[in-house]
Amino acid sequence: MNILFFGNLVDITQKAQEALSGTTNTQTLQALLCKKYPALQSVKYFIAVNGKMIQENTPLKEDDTVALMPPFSGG
Amino acid sequence: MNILFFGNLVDITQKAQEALSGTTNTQTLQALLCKKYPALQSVKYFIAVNGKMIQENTPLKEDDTVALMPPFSGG
Amino acid sequence: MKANTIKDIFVDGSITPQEIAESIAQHATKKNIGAHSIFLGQVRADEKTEGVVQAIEYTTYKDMALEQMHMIREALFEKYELTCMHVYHSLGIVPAGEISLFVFVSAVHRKAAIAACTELVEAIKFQLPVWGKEILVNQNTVWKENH
Amino acid sequence: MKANTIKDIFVDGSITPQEIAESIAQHATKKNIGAHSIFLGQVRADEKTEGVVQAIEYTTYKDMALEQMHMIREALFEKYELTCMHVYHSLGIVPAGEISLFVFVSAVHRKAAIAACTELVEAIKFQLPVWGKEILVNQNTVWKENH
Repeated sequence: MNILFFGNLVDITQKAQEALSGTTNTQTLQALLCKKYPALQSVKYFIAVNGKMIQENTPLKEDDTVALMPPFSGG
Repeated sequence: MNILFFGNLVDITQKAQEALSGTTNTQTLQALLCKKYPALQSVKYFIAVNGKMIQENTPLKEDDTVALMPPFSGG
Repeated sequence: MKANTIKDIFVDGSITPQEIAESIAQHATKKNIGAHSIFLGQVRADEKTEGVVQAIEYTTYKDMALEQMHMIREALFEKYELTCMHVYHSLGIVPAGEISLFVFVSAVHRKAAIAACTELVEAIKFQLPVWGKEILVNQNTVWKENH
Repeated sequence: MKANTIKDIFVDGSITPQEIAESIAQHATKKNIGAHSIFLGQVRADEKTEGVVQAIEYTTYKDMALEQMHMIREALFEKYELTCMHVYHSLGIVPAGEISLFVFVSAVHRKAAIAACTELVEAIKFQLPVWGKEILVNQNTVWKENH
């Protein structure tokens, strides 16, 4: 699946997107990302799957797009 | 004293201002104007003396300016 | 930036988009401003039973209006954290589709700018001695009422 | 005038007073409009402990932002009697003193225009996936926070 990083998360991951496979839900994806980028644990972010915000653990398919987004600060 | 008419009051008086003397308060002035322009009795207006809105009968001096103003409709 | 002198707010005829742009552009040097709240009143071609409105002719009791505006302005600067406030109101004829009122409030933060602008528009409508006479296409006239 | 298609709101760099004037001028033909409520966001040269802000760089998750904006727009047209609504948000670098957000709501009556514009600004600040990175004079950066 395609993972998108925004805002200050890019400072941590040093990339705007990344392809990952093998995770089947957002909880395991988060665990995987936290292992890869430990600093992610100390920042606040929301998750959107295919452009929709999610609040709870959500199943993922291989062609899903998952966005990690810090609090919005437009305007 | 100098009497100023605004808005639809001008349609009644056919003038924007008029010099009057001999009245010593706003109540007698109103009575005088209503006699001269009977249609004034059927319209709503506020009174300002020297640019200040008044609510009650107010004494008048010869050099005062009295404005008769219908409800405001700017903007 | 608080203005303590009585400023004129009246302009002859309609207010052009170009004048609004110039007013906005002048604020680029005020780099502590974060928010501008603007209100524009545009003359409507209302369809009345007496006919369609083609223009509004505005008159005022100018001395009193400017003094009243000064007090409104001072009270809003007192109540809100504002950077600046500009008001332009047309006198004379303004054709339908054109702008007769331009209210422009700027502040560091949006909440003060928006709240002050909203209050200012209400104050202008109900506290300024200004009158609008709607001129219909058939040349009849109807005195405007504010709601 | 309700727009049912997804419109782009993003522009490269700052929004000029001239563009705002052109947008206003285009409404002169809509003679049922009586009120325009406009909000402009201007980049502040904030003095932070880390240094003075000289610009903000905006990024977005565009697909999601435009879909979100579409829903916000539809909800406001549902709730208020509006004639039209335009939103322009900058992407990329906007220097201090320049405009990064232009929100423009028009209606027959002022109350609908003002209330919808106020709600719209809040929605843009808190519901659109857009991020601002403040670039300081010393080239350090600080991620912007909305309040």
